[in-house]
Amino acid sequence: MSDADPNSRRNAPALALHVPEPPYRPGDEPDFSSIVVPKAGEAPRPDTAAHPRETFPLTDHLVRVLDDEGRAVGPWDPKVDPDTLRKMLRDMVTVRVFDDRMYRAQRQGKTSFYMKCTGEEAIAVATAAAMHRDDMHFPTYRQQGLLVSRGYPLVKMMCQIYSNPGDHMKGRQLPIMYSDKEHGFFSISGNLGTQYPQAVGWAMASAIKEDSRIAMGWIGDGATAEGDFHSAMTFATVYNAPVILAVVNNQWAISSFSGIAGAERATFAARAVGYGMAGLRVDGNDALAVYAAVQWASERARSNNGPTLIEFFTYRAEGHSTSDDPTGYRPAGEAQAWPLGDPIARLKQHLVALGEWDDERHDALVKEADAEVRAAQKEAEKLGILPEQGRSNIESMFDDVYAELPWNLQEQRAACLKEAGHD
Amino acid sequence: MSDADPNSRRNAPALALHVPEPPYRPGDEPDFSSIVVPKAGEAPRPDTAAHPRETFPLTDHLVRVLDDEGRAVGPWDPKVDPDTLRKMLRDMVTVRVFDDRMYRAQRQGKTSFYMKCTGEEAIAVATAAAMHRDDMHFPTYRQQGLLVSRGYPLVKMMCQIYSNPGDHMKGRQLPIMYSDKEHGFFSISGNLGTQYPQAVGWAMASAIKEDSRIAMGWIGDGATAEGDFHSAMTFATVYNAPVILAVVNNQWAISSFSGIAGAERATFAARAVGYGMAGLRVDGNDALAVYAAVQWASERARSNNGPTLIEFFTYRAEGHSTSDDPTGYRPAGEAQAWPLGDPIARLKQHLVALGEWDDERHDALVKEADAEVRAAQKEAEKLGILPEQGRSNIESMFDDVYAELPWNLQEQRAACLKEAGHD
Amino acid sequence: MAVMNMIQAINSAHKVMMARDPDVVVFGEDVGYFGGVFRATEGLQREFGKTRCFDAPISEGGIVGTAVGMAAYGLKPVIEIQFADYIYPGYDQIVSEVARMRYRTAAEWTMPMVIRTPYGGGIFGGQTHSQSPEALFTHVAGLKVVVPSTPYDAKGLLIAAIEDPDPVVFFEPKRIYNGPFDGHHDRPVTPWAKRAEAEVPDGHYTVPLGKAQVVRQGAELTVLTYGTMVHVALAAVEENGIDAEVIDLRTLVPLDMETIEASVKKTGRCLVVQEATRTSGFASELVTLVQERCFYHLEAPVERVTGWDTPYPHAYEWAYFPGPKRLKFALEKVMAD
Amino acid sequence: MAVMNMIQAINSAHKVMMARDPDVVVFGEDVGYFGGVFRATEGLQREFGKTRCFDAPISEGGIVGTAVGMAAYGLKPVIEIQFADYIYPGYDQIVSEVARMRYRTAAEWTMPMVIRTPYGGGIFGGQTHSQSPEALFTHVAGLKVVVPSTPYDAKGLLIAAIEDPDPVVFFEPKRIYNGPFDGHHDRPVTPWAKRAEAEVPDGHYTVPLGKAQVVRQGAELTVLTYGTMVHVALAAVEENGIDAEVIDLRTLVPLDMETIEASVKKTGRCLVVQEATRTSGFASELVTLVQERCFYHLEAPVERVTGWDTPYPHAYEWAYFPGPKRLKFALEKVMAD
Ligand SMILES: Cc1ncc(C[n+]2csc(CCOP(=O)(O)OP(=O)(O)O)c2C)c(N)n1
Ligand SMILES: Cc1ncc(C[n+]2csc(CCOP(=O)(O)OP(=O)(O)O)c2C)c(N)n1
Ligand SMILES: [Mg+2]
Ligand SMILES: [Mg+2]
Repeated sequence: MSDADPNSRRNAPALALHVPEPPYRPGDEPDFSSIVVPKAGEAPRPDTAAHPRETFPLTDHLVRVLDDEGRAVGPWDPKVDPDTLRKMLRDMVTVRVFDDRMYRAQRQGKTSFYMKCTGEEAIAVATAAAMHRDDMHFPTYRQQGLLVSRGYPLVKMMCQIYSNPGDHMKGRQLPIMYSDKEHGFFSISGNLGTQYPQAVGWAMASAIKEDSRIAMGWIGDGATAEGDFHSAMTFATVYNAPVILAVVNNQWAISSFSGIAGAERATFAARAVGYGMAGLRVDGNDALAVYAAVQWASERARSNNGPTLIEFFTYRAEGHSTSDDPTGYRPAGEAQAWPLGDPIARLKQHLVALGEWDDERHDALVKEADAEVRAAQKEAEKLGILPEQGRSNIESMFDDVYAELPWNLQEQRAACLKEAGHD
Repeated sequence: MSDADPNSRRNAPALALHVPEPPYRPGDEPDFSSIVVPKAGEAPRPDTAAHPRETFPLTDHLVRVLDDEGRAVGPWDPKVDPDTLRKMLRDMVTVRVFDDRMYRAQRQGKTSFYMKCTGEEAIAVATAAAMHRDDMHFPTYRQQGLLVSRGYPLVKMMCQIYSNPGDHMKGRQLPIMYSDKEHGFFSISGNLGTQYPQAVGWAMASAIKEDSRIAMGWIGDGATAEGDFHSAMTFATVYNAPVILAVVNNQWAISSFSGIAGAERATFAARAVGYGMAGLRVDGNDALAVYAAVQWASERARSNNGPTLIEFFTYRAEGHSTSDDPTGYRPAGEAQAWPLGDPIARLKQHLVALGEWDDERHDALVKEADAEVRAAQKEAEKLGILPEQGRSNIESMFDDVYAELPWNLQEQRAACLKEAGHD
Repeated sequence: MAVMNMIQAINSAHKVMMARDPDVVVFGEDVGYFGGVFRATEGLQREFGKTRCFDAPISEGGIVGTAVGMAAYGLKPVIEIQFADYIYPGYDQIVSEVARMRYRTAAEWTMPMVIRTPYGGGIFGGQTHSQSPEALFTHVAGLKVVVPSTPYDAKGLLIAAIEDPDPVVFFEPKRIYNGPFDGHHDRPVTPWAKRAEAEVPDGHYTVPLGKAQVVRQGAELTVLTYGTMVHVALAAVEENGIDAEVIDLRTLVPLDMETIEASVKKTGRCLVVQEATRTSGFASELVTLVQERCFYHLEAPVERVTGWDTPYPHAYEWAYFPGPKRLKFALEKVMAD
Repeated sequence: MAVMNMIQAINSAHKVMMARDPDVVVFGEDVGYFGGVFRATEGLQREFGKTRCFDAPISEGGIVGTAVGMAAYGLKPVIEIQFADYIYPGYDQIVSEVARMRYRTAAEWTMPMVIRTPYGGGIFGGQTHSQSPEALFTHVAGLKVVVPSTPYDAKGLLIAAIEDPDPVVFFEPKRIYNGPFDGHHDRPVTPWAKRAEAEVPDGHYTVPLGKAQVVRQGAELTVLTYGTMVHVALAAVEENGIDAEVIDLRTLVPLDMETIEASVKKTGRCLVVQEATRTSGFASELVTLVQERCFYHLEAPVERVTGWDTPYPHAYEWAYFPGPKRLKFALEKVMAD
């Protein structure tokens, strides 16, 4: 059979397709005790101008700052002041409360769809804290924490979710597909992955203009399989773009575990190695580690030392969205069994350990956040919930396809208004 | 400006876009003396069942077997018997002669287009020698050596180039877009990169069927930037597909040097590291190194030990195609200045060193090959050259869009024949 | 014979074909253990094993690209693109490879595969869960394009598509997975169970590709449509008391021109109904063909009812969707002209 | 004023706009140092520097995707897709992002960019250097689609496209880069230099988007076409001695319906000519619009001349291409009907 050796295949086994399978399925008892979690403080911190090569060991490691007692340890400790820490904690709590309220609102029929980021709150919140206010984000649907941290009004978020007249996107986008230029938050796309090369393009533009603002692109573990991931990595390294590329590895993509995206063979951070880009793998439930890594990558990008790929290792604690019931494909208790803990509890523990926080203040914070979210919800609902939308201002539906309304849309608008009885 | 520190940007430099530029442009004197070429025999050879990790140092190295004196040295020496070596040499010479004749035929107006693989002959020829006859290739337009090595009739290749009645694809494809199932050569696509995930899919199918045949996908350095490259790498690692993925890095993609595809930052072989796939970087002008690497990867794939990415480092010695004049973007003497030499000369030197070859026999071989190619050309031209095609058998144009001719194509066929005066 | 909704019918088609033909493999995002976000592939992995039905990475290009390789090997891949709105990353492989493989190799390599994908609106899915991109495929020579409108047809057409030697893009009207839809979004949904088209044989049968079905006989007007809009059109015709002949095209490519021509020549009037964006939709091809071939039988211009030339607007779903009012006005116009 | 062929005119448009607007950046495969495989961007890098005009990796998806980010930043990217046949890997970014950005964000983010790409056959380029995929873009709301047919228009339209606030897909008829083409492939090629349309101002001017041009006045018949086929159609009309009005659409979206309607209502007959594959081509939209809006003025069915419903076959280029004979038969038919 071989050109070289006709018999060389005699002893070859039958080929076999390997189909990755998560360790636990519904009915199993999840046990993550075999997962090796590197100790906090262990990872070295290269200079931000270091050759990418120096970061490669870190793509197979886990940058962690908070130890089991909530102390910040090791070279990655960003030494954040207590006020900033408290703001981060507050933002994270707000995000969680917000998610709970809005999830409920969807269940009450007030909107069509919602997606939580439960368990992942540290990632967006600490990132926002570590970056500049005018840096630009190209997010996915699980970075609501960026908006909250940057002070985007909760009412506006809710108006978007309700597609009501307070939604500056005129009800055109699915709930939670936020966009706000002012807050450096690019329009979320329903198509996975597209934002990744866009972030690189924005950063390239900033470099072309000799600006000093950098960009950050976000993607999920599952979506790294899209071709856009590769475009982004390629363009970012070729042009040395001032960009941070984040992979939020929450280990699930709807019902598919991260092995289906390649996680059995390499970490997502390791992808950086193949392109010669700096890479970091970070405990995503450790707000200080997130802060430190983003600060490192920002400094690197801002000094023309190149892009960084950061994998935030975390766990999607709840269902994919309101359309999903995860008990159909994974054990119910997995989130609890997962070793890296709850990011809010961990940051709280740290502040308490610092003597800058206590249970009482925490309870008060939760109550405040709850009150704030409820107040916002009340205000947003004054402007209407989704089932009431789509009947007035119908002519707006034809705006913004183009800057000017062409004849066909003019005619269609007239027809549509006639249909609606408005002519 | 920063959420954390409003002054942290004061000392930041202006951002700058890096646009890669090759070291030499027309008018420059190319000087590659600074390129470090690892010594032949230096690279270690891991077990074919080794963990991918063991191969990672090899992605930044260069597997070389033939030393400057033409001796085969080191652990990668595949110990190929002299008859096989002579066949390889013969095939490589045939490819070069074939390329020259067909290039000339295009210049003579006998066809519309041609692409040479000058300087890259060892890659396809030694690969074919190292693999099994029934393994499947998903090639690009520079692997004509696979067909020659597998004994595909030169006349048939030429008939394809002339789009004449001897072309089993009925003149439908651009010249050199060969296809032959019988010879394990998948239809070449004009769209770069598409074949790469296809090779993985074929290998997955072979694994699903518990077959023992493996697949090999081919891509150029420039085309690695396409999303399909990433799809292939992802699917191959996720399913542990029995596939070899080759990158022929001839350092140019039409007028763009490999830096535009990312080569300033990492080797193409290094991409493998990011996916946790085995990777090798190989002297593509060293037929024995190519043979050894492909043999290694085949054995690995065939034993369910997983896919391998192989970068063949070589140099595109001539223009991209008959439509291209490279003196517009690179110095004329670059091919000669490039350090890895001519693959034919190197294999010849090796055979001579072994006492298995001499100048006389070599001259005879070249003459034979030339005669064979000329004879084939004569025969092919008996069936016609391109400018004579497209006038008869016009109705065939409507076949094979579907298995059966739908009514619209029936009508169009009739109209077309009427137009052509055949009704 | 069983009563099935459209998802169950599609699931059954997979089971029948996987049992009959060991070369049929099924993959796509979330289709394995979980059985797909719409549950169309439920139970397949359990029944046929992980190498016959499995999850794929989120890479539509990779899914189609590897399917090409599998078809080249000799398998018959049946792949799911989770929403038609997400088919574009796979568009190059579909257009440049799948569609042209038989032609460019003069049938040396063929691409028997089915690309299933839920399409269409009416589910408050916003811009990226509502699109009807069929026209982007009808323009591509080498592809067959199928759109069922009932459980019975869905199963029979899907089996025919899997058995077909050519690649088929199989658009599933997700709005009517669970029950037909008359376009009155404010009325309660009727499940398929009440309908004759939900009587689906358990075993193998086919509904041939390329054959339309006259779903309502009529003399005054011909309505050409497919997918979800078949039901909306049928309801509109009844509500407006028009003696219309309604044709469910079922296959867009190759088109059943014979049935269309016969009907339009009989009625002398024609209305084409699509859910998709208006300009350059498949309706335009239908209007063109009808006016080319039935011009001298036409008593009025052929009318189009379509979605508007805007992206799908979340909150304005029912102002966008071509519903009862749009149909009513169009029916009146074409009858009055 | 200078004499330019179409490539020179396109090159000049780039230079004018890069000089006027520092936000215009140009990138694509081989467009930098080398100036593009068709030389449309020659000299731009030398004149405006490497950060204003540069080579891109071979990744059409990455080219469009990064252009989206640049437009979001505030630049005006003018990108080249080397051949229209290779636009598909960028199709998702174009359809899902570029086209819908203004709409989905209610104009918070806009996408002023131009995607230039050579299209069309007649150059023995085989299946992947000959396609005319414009209809795959006319169906996508939010995109403008432009096809010039002369050096003067190419420059003026390209400048207008770069200045336009919306994204424009700019299809360049590569067969007529160097000279017009009457469809008689066996006759010598005439260079642009002999033609008035090659008189091109050196500086800034625009040809407005959305405006067709009546390139030949006539009373008996209206021919609607664009790109290469304008010249083939003009020649055919002359050769067959028909008093036809020939309209060069120039912009397909938004379409100049006014000019079209006025002409068809005047002549009462209409022929639509496209190079692309027949089914679901842009010609279908044109036929549909004409029959919808001019039905009672039509004395005969609107005819289509198109490429066939096959991939582009290398050796059978001239049997595929809609040339003089196909036009002659169609002209005769529509005049006889
Ligand atoms: C191109 C595309 N394909 C498929 C989908 C459907 N889809 C939406 S979210 C999702 C899973 C994404 O997983 P991951 O990237 O890990 O992000 P996560 O939801 O975990 O944050 C899928 C498959 C989509 N939106 N876009
Ligand atoms: C999708 C796609 N984009 C662009 C092209 C045009 N093109 C043909 S060959 C080529 C360069 C390819 O370079 P490389 O991959 O290095 O292969 P090489 O020619 O050096 O063997 C380009 C850009 C194409 N054929 N397909
Ligand atoms: Mg995830
Ligand atoms: Mg190359």
